[in-house]
Amino acid sequence: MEEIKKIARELLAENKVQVVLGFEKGTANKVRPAFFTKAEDIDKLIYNEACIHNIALYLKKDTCQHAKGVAITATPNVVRSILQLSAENQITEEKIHIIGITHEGKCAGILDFKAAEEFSKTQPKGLKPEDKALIEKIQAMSLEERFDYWVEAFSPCIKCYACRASCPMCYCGKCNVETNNPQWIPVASHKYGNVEWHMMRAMHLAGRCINCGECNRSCPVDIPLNILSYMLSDFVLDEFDSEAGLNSVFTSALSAYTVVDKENFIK
Amino acid sequence: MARIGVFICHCGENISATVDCPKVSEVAAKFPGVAYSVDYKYMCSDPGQSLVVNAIKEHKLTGIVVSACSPRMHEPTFRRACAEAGLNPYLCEMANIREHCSWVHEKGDRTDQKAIDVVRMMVEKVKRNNALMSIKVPVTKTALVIGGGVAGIQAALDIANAGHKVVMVEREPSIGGHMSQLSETFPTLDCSQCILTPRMVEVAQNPNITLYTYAEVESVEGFVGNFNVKIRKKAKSIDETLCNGCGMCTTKCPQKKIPNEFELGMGNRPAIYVPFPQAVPNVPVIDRLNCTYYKNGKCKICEKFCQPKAIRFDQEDEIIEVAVGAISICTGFDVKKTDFFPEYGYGKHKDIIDGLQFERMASASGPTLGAIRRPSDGAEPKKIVFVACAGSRDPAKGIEYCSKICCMYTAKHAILYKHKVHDGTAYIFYMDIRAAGKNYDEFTRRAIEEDNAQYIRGRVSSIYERDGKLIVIGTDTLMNHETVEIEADMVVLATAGVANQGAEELAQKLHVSYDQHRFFSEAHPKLKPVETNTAGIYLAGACQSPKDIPESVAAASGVAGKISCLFSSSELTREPLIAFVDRIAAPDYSSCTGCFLCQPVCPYNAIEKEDIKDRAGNLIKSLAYINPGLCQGCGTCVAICKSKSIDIDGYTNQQMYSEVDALLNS
Amino acid sequence: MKLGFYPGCSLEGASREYNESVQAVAEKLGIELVSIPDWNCCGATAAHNLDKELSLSLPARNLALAEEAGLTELVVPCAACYSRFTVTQHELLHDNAMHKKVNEIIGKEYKGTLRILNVIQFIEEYIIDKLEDNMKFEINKKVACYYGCLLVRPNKILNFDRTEDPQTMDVVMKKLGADSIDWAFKTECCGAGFSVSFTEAVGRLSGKIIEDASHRGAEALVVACPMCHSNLDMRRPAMDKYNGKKIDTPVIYITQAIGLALGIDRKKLGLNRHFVPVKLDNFKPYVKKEVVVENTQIMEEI
Amino acid sequence: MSNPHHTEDNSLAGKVQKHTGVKVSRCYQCGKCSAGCPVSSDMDFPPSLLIRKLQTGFPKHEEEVLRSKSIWFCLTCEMCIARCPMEVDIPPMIDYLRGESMRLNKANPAAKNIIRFHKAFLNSIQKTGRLYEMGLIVDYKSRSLNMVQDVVLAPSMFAKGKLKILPELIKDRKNIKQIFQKTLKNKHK
Repeated sequence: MEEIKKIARELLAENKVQVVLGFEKGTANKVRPAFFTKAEDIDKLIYNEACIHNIALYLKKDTCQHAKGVAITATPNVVRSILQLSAENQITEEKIHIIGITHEGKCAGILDFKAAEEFSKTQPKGLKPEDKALIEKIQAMSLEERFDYWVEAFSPCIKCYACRASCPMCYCGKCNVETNNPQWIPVASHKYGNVEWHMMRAMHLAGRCINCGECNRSCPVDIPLNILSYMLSDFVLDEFDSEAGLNSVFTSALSAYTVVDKENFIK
Repeated sequence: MARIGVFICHCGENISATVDCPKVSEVAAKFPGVAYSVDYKYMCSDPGQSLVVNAIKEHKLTGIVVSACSPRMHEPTFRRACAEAGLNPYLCEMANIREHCSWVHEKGDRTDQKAIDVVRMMVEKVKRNNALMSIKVPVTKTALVIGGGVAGIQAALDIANAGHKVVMVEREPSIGGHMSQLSETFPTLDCSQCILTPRMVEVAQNPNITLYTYAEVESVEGFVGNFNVKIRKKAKSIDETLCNGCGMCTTKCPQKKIPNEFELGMGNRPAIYVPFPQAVPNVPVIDRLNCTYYKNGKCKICEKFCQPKAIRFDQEDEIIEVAVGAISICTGFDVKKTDFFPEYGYGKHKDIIDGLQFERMASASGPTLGAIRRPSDGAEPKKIVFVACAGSRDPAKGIEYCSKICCMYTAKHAILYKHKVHDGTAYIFYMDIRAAGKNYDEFTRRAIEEDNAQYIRGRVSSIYERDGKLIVIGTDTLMNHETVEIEADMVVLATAGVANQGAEELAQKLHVSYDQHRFFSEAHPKLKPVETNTAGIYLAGACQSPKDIPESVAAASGVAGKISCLFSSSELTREPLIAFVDRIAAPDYSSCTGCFLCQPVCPYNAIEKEDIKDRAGNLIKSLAYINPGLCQGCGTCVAICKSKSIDIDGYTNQQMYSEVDALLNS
Repeated sequence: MKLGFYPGCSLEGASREYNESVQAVAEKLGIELVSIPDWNCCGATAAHNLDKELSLSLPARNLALAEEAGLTELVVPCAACYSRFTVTQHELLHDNAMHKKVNEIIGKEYKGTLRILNVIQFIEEYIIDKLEDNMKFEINKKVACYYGCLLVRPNKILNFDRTEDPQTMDVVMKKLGADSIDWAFKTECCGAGFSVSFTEAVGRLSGKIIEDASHRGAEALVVACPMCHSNLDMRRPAMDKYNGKKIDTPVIYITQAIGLALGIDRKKLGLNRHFVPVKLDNFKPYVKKEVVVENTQIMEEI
Repeated sequence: MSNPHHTEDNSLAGKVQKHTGVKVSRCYQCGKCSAGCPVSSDMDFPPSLLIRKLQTGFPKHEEEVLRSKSIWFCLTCEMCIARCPMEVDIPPMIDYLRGESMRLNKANPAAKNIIRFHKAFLNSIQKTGRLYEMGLIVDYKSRSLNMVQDVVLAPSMFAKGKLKILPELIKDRKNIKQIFQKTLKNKHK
């Protein structure tokens, strides 16, 4: 912890960054994301097991967008998000100083993108046992059953868009769902309108989601959205041998062609 | 407020026999926004067009729907009519009630309803059409010809003789291609070299042609009329401007035992070499992989003997950039080697050769000076077996197509063999004799009747060697499918013609499509046989599919005609139905997020980066920008864009959506 | 080291020397072969000639028994049994309905977890690396390796080596110091199951094989299939009749060749059981050295 | 896959396709199978000709196929399919034709020895679970009434320890019997 603070303090002191993105103590023993702009404030910077939120989200917010340099305390999920954002031209290496934190909570020092790629590949990606069980359950279903399952699963959605708001990959300035000429997705939250919204979101995340699970955590009605994107990532990995969040340069499975891509559906 | 005109065409009885046109017109008149609706017997006729023009003027129409045939034929006709009436031509839409209704359905209410629905959709669409201006792009009147075989030579000469500049790129040290390797040509038996060499020299001497041999296309950017091409000119280790082609270096080179590619390994060449005596240009190259100097740092004997002092050991590859307006791909083909055949010994028997090797052997300039000799011991083969369809029409080996040229060249080989070995017997195992072509069947009859070629209908199952003979085991399906065993001295496999090495990479560089066998694909198998799907890039010769010489030459002249047409004016007019990225007011400027996921999906490399900067020059945002000269309006970028920031003029999301809406809410 | 083992009927009867040599070599190199308990005949040619389900059920029973016994790898030296086993495994794993049906027929649950090895795969994986340290002699003879049909075909299922010109046995023989010749009949059929019912055909087919090998100077034929062996060894009179001459080139199993190189007693290898006497002797004592195997290059290129 | 636009094909070729997946129409009669077949000279119709007869679908030709020697002389050496350019899988097709030929009582007389041998072989397995070579030979000889052939071999085989006098019996013979009951016996009564 002290090491993280030391790095953050130095970066601010040397004016290499104008803001350090991390966590501070919140109310009622909770933690909350915090922006530190002064070296002396760094004392408040904390990192503990509760700091699971994917703060890569804020890299695209105003505070960070306007800073010349940003440091971020980055768990493996955050690192993967950063790499994917870089691959999609949303952030540049010069600006971001990654203070790596391993899955065990140890400081991994400052990671440049190359080191971050290595870090991202070597850090384990764990699924919770209950998630695994749910995936197995869904995989055992027929296609029709699966569709019905998801229609049912989406039905409690109230279209609060918290999933979108918490997702670092949902950075579009104007979301599709807000386009009203033509109106692609109905605004009201009803059974199939919900399906349309979540399907669209899942398709937009296919091959891009790094599976941080933030969507599920933020969902007030507990829709297992993380499972949906996880299964999609898995499918993309199988079909295209491509995984999001491992490369800082463009590797998107669904919009890039390589000679080894399966073409049996064309030929 | 929209004022749409609807014009229902009877197409004689083509439509009206099935669709109740007056009824459709009546219903359409009541669609919201329709100001005028009429039906007429032949809308495309002169009076029909006048009807349209007058209606536009009289009813002050803001858009029209012509409900008639497929837009392919008559959309331009009605657009012209619009323009004549002073309406932007892109405010005209066609509703296809012929191919989509009358030709495919029976007369009845449901068919009428479908016609009405189709018209309704187009009315809704045209209400949202925008006036568009056609796009003009300049044309660079230089053509790039990739490949210097007979197709490339023909294309280059035809284009150059039409007065345009040509840049020709050839991978080998000399132009000439496979045709320069051939002995005689079917069906006339005239000498291949004799007819080709003068054409090769013409290429070298034509002032309009710039020739780069030992060179390859490195990259291609740009679009029709405006390509930027980088050419890698590999180091020949020779100063071409100084070399006088005396050939002293090649005779003095101590390395003499390198298998000669031109002779397909049946002869040797030195490390500094000209591929064949008639090579154009007659400038040697140093094969650095085999040259003693490059291997051991010692030798330089060629340099010692070179009088004009043209040897340059330190020469490096050179990248040449050229601007061209059109590209012709003439990269030719290759043949499968004998090691492709497990049942014929994986190529381990020296006396089993492929057709191209036989050509070299039969050629007067070849390794045997035209004598037919067994590669193993130099003896004259008295019994020779030709195996047609070796690898072709063989799905199990992955080649299901017919290589087309083998029937003819095998008949030619049998004739040539008989002309050289009078007491020999030639057996030909074949499946079908495919000799469709002028004087082709007569030629194969000549092989059979005059030169006594023994045609056996059946395939060869295996060949093995025993006591210096090749035992060929085949069958005769015309004789009760009996097994035929021939003790042959030599076997020639008419191996399949396949796409040239590197064809796939080249196709990817040029963004043209290719088939599963890596042959380049034409834009339309019948009506656009020499065009690719990419405007300004054309195809000629066997890079498209196996072709013989006359076909290759014809295709090349076709390409030259196409390119000359393209070069006939200094500007190209293109339809403005292309994609664009939306632009909105500050501070967002566009809903584009600059993720550039659209960039790799664009088959035409049309998507560029556009930086939006503030007055101080600081970058605010990077956006996608679609180059209107390159975009072909395919819409792939529209589909991939998550924020729906890309749209296509003439087919906007709004237009498409309203069409669907009109259909669902009818 | 323990491996599952399916001897098959021939190896218990007419081709017992094959079994003996496999066992002798395995024992010498410390490999324990555990037979499938209560195994039955694989059905061979007869079953699949007359009934498909029977031809799948008989091998499936053995495979199920092997799985029950907790075996994971199964060595099947007989090429015919190996072929039946592999084809059965392939068919059942690719045809769910048939898989269910066969399970029902045999009254056992066959899962398809076994790895089935033929004798050459067994040699490649478990023996070849141990040769250098254990070889006593070099088989300094000219030999012709004969693969027959069942080791190499159907290639789509078996995926063995180069279909038309296999090399694996040649590589093993070269390792043993032999000069394995290039010849024409490596994968031609010997007449297989017609040994008894249509002996003339066997005489002709096997006759051609032995003639080509001896014509090219082979001092022995090396085989890995009991059917090939019994045809080539026992049907010599019919072959000689076809060839119009007597050929006494012996036919040995590849495991016998290995056994000879390892210095195992000839009797233990069953060499005395052959009809055509195996006179191969005067082997050169083996001195450990770098063995240059030219054919491996071909193998790598594939 | 059968073409949904076609009605069910009741020809022998159609049945072959239905039961084995082998589509005889793929064969373009190059004859490579016949050339490579080790027993084509023993056959009345070499493999490619056999297929040709199935292709025509004429009753006369189908009859010839079912009564042919060819289907019984096939050694299942798989050479044909190994070299077939069109990947027409002949061996399973022939297996099926044999079954049909037996079922319809059309097996060629020249094949009687081969069929007897197969039957004797399976008989031996059915009884003991394994092949009892001595029993097989005796059984086969008595079926074929060809007592002389191979009598020469038997004593020397015996001397070399290659023939066992007593059969080896597996324990679970009931299981084997059950397998035979559910397959072969079920169909060829």
